[in-house]
Amino acid sequence: MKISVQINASPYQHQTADTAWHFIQAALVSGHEVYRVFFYHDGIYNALRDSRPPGDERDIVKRWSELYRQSNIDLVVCVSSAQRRGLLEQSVAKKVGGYDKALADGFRIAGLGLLMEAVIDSDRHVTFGD
Amino acid sequence: MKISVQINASPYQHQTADTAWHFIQAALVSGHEVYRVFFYHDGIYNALRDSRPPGDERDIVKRWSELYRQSNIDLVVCVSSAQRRGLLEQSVAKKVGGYDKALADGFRIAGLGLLMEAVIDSDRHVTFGD
Amino acid sequence: MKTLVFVIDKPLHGNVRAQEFLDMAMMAAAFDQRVLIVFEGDGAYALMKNQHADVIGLKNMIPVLNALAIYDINDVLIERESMKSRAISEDQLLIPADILSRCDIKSRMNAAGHVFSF
Amino acid sequence: MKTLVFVIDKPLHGNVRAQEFLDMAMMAAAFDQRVLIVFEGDGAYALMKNQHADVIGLKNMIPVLNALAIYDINDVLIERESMKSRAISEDQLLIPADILSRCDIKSRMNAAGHVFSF
Amino acid sequence: MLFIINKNSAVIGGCIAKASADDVVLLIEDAVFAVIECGESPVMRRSDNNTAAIYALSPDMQARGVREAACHKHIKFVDYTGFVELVVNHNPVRSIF
Amino acid sequence: MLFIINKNSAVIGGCIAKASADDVVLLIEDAVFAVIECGESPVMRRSDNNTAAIYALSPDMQARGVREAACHKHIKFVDYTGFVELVVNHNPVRSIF
Repeated sequence: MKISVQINASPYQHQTADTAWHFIQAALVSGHEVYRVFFYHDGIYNALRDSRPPGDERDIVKRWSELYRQSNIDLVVCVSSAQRRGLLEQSVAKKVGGYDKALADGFRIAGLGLLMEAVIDSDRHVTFGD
Repeated sequence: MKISVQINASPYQHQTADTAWHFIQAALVSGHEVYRVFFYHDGIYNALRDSRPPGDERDIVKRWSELYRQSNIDLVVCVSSAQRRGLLEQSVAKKVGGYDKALADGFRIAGLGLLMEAVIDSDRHVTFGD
Repeated sequence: MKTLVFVIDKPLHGNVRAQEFLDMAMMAAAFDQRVLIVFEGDGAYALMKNQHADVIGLKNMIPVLNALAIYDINDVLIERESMKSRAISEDQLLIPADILSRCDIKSRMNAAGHVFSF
Repeated sequence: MKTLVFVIDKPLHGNVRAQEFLDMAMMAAAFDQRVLIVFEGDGAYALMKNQHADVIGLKNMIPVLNALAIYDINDVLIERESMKSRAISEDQLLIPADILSRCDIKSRMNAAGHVFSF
Repeated sequence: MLFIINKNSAVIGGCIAKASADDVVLLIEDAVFAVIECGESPVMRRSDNNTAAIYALSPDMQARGVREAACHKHIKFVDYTGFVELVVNHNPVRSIF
Repeated sequence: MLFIINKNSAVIGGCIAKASADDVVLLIEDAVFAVIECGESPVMRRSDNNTAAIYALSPDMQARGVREAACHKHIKFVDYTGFVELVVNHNPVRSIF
């Protein structure tokens, strides 16, 4: 089955990112396709490259990057949610003198249309939030 | 009276930053001293310089910077909350190749000791959260 | 074409999350999906008249709610039981909405392709 | 020296907010303040034995709770009513805590210099 | 003690039940919905032997279209300046999220 | 319909009351506390003419020290793989925060 996932909350204030990650792993192991993970609202903070949790803790941002490396799952950060909250798309960052490497590896920034496309094309869409 | 404020939530997911800002304005107008505003937990996202909300909306990050310019209130971002979530202190950013201008004007990054100092030195400490 | 239900079960006020949630509904309409918006629980308060978000510098959601019709989103449902227990009468509603029972709303949702929440 | 109360009224699990909250309590102790930790409501669950946060890769809070005593934080209170309505018995508690009534806890808080919550 | 509550949940009822005569409960943000006189209101559960003052933040009421006329009779209203005064006049301050 | 609930609040009771025989309620994260057999449990309010299956996510129970033996008899338990199966076998999926 084709499953899409949406993440609405920041990585460390709630368990959201953990639950979603475990769910995705289980879906992959069960042979399903995870079509896209869409980061919306405060979920966009999951993509901040500069995140540096203490060494004895799980690194949520890095875990997403590894998920992309291993499974090539499309990790999309909503452009308008991101821009409002301080994560700029590379070309915009260059133009306004912001951080042009803000996005962690494996993520891409795009519009809400990609969420709709995922919802329409997938058999299931599961939202995780705070 | 000497009042300190603590902000525990991100700027746009909840009303937290708005309520705190109005409270601080009213405290200043009433002749009280706002000794320090301490940004903790997801509150650290209030200090992301690259935040670019649409033009017809309040700009929460800029509003904090203006508060500092106008009233010189000490705006302190907790170093460990910030580092975990992707906002690095300048010297650390330079060392690890991260964003060394991540912090918006008027904020400074420091340890939890400054929160304790504020609580001990102030007559009141008010926490705003999600 | 899928039927996509957007459930507003908490107040819309005081955060941009609500605004971003309605952006999703309008994007769904722009993708020619069948959009249903459901107000229930404390979400029913979102449809009350006399909201003045500008008083505290927040973005006024009323134009956004009014814009739903422009996007051809006319299926706006509100749960009768939620209105009743919150003392909200029909004449207090800001935009036209079908007042349906919990049971009827549940049936509509059961038939949907997906249910969004925030 | 102030008396600072740290109220844990929600579960400690699944987020670093809880961990950061206890960091504050330990910092307060390091600043030689009188620290009181209160567990009430669903926060009472935080003191239950047999927690295995590592099962889902979360940081284990048990060592942090055990570390409170090292920071000389020995005033740990838990509300009797919260334990009762949640069927938590004294022998299920992870660390030593004084079981007090809602009313007694309220009196202790009233006398505090500040009450922290998260 | 000053209780500051920002959500419309069962917590409000519990807090009012616990409050004593010299306590104050301030409802802000979405908690202001609790003061509307209706079946859902957790503010109803105030008993007579419990006389803690209950305040609602009026700018948050205006933002949400909550009219004073629709509220329980015993509710008092403050603006942000009144909020500051409540903080100044009460200690400790306990925020409940 | 599959309801996914992640908080231990009154919402759980309302949701179970609304659910019908072919619905499933899955309790995750802090919502797993609701399945403990005790006075606070919103899961108690299940009536006999309401037979929606209620599941709790067992890894979240283990993380919190909630033992199966302490739970209501009618609760079923799933791990993340079971969570995925519930999603696959039910449509629509509604998350409630």
